[in-house]
Amino acid sequence: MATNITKSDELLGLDRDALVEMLRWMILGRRFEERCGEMYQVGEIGGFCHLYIGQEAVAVGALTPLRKDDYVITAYRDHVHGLLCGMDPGRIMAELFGRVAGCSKGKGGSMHLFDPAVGFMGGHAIVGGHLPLAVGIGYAIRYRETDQVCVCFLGDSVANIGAFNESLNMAALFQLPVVFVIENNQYGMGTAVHRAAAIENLADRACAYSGMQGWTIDGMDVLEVRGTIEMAIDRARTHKLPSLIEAKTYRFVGHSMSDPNYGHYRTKEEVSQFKSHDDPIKRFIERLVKRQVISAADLDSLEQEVKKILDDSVEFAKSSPIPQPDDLYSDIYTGEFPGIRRRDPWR
Amino acid sequence: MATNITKSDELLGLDRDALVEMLRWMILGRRFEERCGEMYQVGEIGGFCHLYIGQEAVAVGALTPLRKDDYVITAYRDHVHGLLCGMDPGRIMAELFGRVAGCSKGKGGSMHLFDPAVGFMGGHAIVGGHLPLAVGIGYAIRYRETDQVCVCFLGDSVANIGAFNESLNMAALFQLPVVFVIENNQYGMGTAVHRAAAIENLADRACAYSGMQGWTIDGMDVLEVRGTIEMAIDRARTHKLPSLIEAKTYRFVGHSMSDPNYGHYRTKEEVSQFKSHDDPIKRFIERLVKRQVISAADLDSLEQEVKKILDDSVEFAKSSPIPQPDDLYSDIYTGEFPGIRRRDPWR
Amino acid sequence: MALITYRDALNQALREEMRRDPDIFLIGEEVGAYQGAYKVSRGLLEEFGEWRVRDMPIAELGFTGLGVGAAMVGLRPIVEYMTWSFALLAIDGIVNAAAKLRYMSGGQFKMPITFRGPSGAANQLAATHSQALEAWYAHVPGLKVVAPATARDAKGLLKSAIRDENPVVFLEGELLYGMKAEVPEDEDFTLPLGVSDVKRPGDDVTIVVHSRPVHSALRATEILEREDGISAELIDPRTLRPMDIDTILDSVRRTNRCVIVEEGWPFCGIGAQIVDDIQREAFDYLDAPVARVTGADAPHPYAGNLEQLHFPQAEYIVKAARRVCYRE
Amino acid sequence: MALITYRDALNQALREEMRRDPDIFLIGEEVGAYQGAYKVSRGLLEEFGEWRVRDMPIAELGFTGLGVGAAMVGLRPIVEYMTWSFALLAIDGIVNAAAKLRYMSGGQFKMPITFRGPSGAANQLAATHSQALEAWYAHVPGLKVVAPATARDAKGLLKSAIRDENPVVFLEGELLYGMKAEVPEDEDFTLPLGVSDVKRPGDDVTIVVHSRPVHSALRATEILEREDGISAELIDPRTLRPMDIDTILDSVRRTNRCVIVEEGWPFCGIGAQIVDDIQREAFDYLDAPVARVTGADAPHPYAGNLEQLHFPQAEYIVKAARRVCYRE
Ligand SMILES: Cc1ncc(C[n+]2csc(CCOP(=O)(O)OP(=O)(O)O)c2C)c(N)n1
Ligand SMILES: Cc1ncc(C[n+]2csc(CCOP(=O)(O)OP(=O)(O)O)c2C)c(N)n1
Ligand SMILES: [Mg+2]
Ligand SMILES: [Mg+2]
Repeated sequence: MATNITKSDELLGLDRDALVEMLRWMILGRRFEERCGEMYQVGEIGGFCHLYIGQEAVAVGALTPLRKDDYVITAYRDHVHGLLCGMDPGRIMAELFGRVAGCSKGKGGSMHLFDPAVGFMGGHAIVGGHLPLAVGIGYAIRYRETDQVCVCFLGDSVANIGAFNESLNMAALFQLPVVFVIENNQYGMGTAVHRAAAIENLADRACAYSGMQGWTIDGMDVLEVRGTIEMAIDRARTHKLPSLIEAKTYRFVGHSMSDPNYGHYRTKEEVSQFKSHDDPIKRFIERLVKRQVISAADLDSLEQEVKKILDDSVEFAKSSPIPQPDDLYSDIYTGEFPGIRRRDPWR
Repeated sequence: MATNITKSDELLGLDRDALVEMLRWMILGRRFEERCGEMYQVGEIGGFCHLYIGQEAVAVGALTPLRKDDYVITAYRDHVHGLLCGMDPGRIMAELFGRVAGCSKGKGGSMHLFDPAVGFMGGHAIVGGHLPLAVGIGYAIRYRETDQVCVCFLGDSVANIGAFNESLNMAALFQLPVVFVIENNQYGMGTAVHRAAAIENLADRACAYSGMQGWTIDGMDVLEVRGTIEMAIDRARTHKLPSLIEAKTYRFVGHSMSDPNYGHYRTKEEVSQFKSHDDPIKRFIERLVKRQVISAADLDSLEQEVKKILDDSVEFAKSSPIPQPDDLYSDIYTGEFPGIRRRDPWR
Repeated sequence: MALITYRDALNQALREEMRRDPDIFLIGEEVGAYQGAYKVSRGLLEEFGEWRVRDMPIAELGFTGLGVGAAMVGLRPIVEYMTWSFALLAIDGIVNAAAKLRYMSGGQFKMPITFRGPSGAANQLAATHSQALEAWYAHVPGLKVVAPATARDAKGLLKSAIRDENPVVFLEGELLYGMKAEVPEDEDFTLPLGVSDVKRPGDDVTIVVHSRPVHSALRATEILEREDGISAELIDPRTLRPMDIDTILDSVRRTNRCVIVEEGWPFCGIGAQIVDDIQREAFDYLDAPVARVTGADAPHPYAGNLEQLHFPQAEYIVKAARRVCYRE
Repeated sequence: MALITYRDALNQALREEMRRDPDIFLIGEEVGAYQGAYKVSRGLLEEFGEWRVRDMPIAELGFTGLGVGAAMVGLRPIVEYMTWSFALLAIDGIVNAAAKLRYMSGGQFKMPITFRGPSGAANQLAATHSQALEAWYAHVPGLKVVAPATARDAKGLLKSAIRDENPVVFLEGELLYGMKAEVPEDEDFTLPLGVSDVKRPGDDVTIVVHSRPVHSALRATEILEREDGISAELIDPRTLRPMDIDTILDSVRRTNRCVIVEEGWPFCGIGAQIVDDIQREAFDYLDAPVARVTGADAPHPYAGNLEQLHFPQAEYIVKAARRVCYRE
């Protein structure tokens, strides 16, 4: 069922603005994550922090063609997806810093970003846990008879978990406008895909659900991602049919900040091989330069622009206070919850 | 991936004894369940009781070719599978009666029969819950480097549950000698298969696991079942490869004793259609008579033999006492559990 | 008022609320075409159509998440479990998603979802099908937990649960479905969550009990009255989280004696928490240790006689009440 | 004796037991090639090979069942959860299968399986990754529940858990992995399940505490000694089910005052049950209500300052001890 789409060399017919916009997002994503890494090292960010470096083509290719009223949901490696939905970089950074100005007032942290106002439905830290939620969002879309779609990102490891089968079956059965995008970065934490999944291409698992179309594509080619997702979005929006796209990509950094870049499960050589020959940003820039869409100067100003955004976001985060002690007990319930502190005279 | 095997008209090369033995099991299965139904009506059996009437060809075809040291595991519709493994009919009946002479001392009941001494690993009442256990049994077989196999029966609804994906993936990944047999009786309780599963043939879901072979077969033809399972067993025993067989069958009675035979989800006509044209026992008898393997007199004596077994089993069950009050607290733990009744001075 | 069953009371609550608010929908196994495994949703598919009353595949984790996802975008799902024992497969969706999304998002989400279905034992369904796990759900911040014992409470509380903006775990009783009570027909009839109900006033001992054992406890109060002249006050908290502990404390401060009854297992049960609350806030009023009568500390056996023994029978409640009144 | 970390103590226990008995095997996510997410299984794949140390796909329900199935046919699996929060997906396998198969089969199965991994909060992992659900597991007949606080206890109890013929829920602490203690190197060193450990003797108040908060409580006892002259006895039950309540009762009968501490949520927590046991069996010995110090009744926040507030800090334990000693 899974088919490779032909590599487009026609830049998908996108105009310069659209292409530069995509590049800008990729650079913003990369630099944002690098900055997060630095902030983690200096102790401003805590907990688990999973960076997206190397995978930018997937989120950028998949999310730039979305409409403002569409929904996006993903796992814990979620900063860049949040940005692409339109979340404010400063509020994400403040969240990672654990400050009240964070999108979730510092209560969720890196793995649990949310901003329903821009359609970003999280940020979910239980592997596979958000797939059923995506199905629910798809159900709500059909319930309300709108033509929105829901794009649901998942890691390669998710193809082996129970929720995958339950969710894809329901999406196909109820004909829900959900596009599942597997970001196959070749490892689930330290486990190579073939050591966890008894199948060659994960998108082939679409075969188990009639009406579900599968695609395995080069996730380092932002235009291939975009071209594929546009077809999938059309299937969803127009025909209410779900899709399963597997974008083959690679993470250039450790699984999370506490995992070394290489070691037990992959070699230094493998990582540098990918970095030098398959960097999605380099590849896209080369293509745009070759086609004379952008110049070195353009690149420079993009980097400047992005740097400013990041500086501002760090500034914003730092200037925000940490939560008040009382916030421990707020936002648990909507409305009153009598006696919530009754058993707690000590704090 | 799923392929129909050609209907064998050669009786699989089985000799008369083997064929009569199969028929005997089918009749025993049918009559045992009918007797259970009667005993339920008169109040000797309680709880949920799921009868196997109509599906006999599946268990008989699948289990007669097994070796004594192989393992069998199934869901709650389990009486006939237990019998076929060699469980004593009297001890099953006593279990259903809730008596101490029952296989589980009256503690498990209809849905939770067990007899590991004959390789019958239950009797599991949570839909899909036993699939991972089957994988564990398969794992243990490979761990010990024996050439046993594990046959795991499941209902059609199970193809849509999470444990299905996790279990089939692990069985394929670790190359475990497990044969999964879907008993597709066309309904999961009151839900027609196509209303729950987004796929035409459930065995086609084998496509999602490399190394897994799928077959969709006529589960009303005991020899087709047996022929298929023999191939699957060979794959498992010799090549350590799992299989997924979907046997299309039909239950002639309600989902459980509390569900009417027809009504909300299927018509009276549909049920009688199956009963008159696709009864697996009738079909097998006709074939054996046509091939002159058995005569009417043989049939009669088989029925007599079976009746005697059932009368004895009911007799045995009735003669067994109900459990002692102290049994409430026995068999929870192996060994001592200090203070188990400390918080219970009332009973 | 009309004398109707607990089942029909629930059906009325569902129907009235679904008529009132088009964002409410019901999902679960066999809720539609089959009219509900226990017929609680009878007639609803016919009235509301398949998008609002939808049969689910057997995929508890999946359809729980379906509900949670729909609630995240503003719908008001009701998720039926054929029994709460099957919700063990979905508990990640209830506890890690529904109960926490509001908190983790700093209040960006409401979670107006009701999880409901029969809990506890029925008749001889044995260990996998009989659990009464209210103590688990009541343990979890972010959830509300409701367990009505009568048709009236069932209707009034289910309507409030559906209207609540928080995830509510609503525990019904299979053996209660057929029990009748007078139930207001008024569509505006609701009962507030978090308010205990004094089901029988009394002076000598306080019996706290929820869900099915309320009925055994009522029988026990009669025996105590008749045989021992003990006047027992019976309090049904009805909502286990948040629990209206004040009504219980007020009673214990009067009676000075207390027996707590529940169907679930004893260790870390609901009663343990009530004991803790009582001794913390009414220590000086207690004339005897609080006694607890619970389900046996054992899995549920199939055999009918053993299963009866597992339940908190009226007889045990009587014994416990006599003990705390020093009347043995 | 050697001064080693909790992590290495667990590693020793696993290695020694796996050497002793070829039926023991370890499964879980990243237990093999990666050497364990928290390096508890370091070196085991190399020593025992892939059938005995097997990396699992991320499929908690599936590999829990794999363990249970293997135990049904006589092997002795050890199932590692990367954290216990992920075991919510597997809880049906633990509660409905492992805990009940012996009972439902009338004693035909033994279930020698150990479920282990880090439980409770680490550093700022937020709500989905920080739960301390021991009260849930301790609620369930059929399970044993163990929660060691020190490297010595970790080694001795894990060896006993592995040797036990019953399913054991073994709760480690991610923030404990790096803590050191003197641990016997003797391969025969085990500690029995179900025996409390008096971690510090005292006369004025009994503090009952398990798992990570043992260390905050030890600090609290020092403050109480120094600042208030209060001599606190610290009892660590170590095994929560079955719980050695007698050691606790003996102490309370001497001190007449008690504070119970746990990391988990308060409602229906472990402490609630201990309160119930104490008031039931030592009612007349209590000079003050038992006080409980627990994790906050809230999901776990990410922000570092809020997360610290969520824990049962030494300071709160001091306050509670002063309260029960009427020294405020
Ligand atoms: C149910 C569950 N099990 C285990 C974990 C721990 N864990 C977090 S991420 C991860 C690996 C996931 O890999 P993949 O899905 O490929 O996503 P990637 O990290 O590569 O983006 C694991 C095991 C978890 N969060 N949830
Ligand atoms: C996890 C779970 N959900 C729901 C149930 C209730 N239930 C018992 S049998 C059944 C239908 C199963 O159908 P199928 O798998 O096709 O098996 P069949 O009964 O047809 O043999 C349902 C919904 C259950 N036992 N376990
Ligand atoms: Mg990955
Ligand atoms: Mg079926």
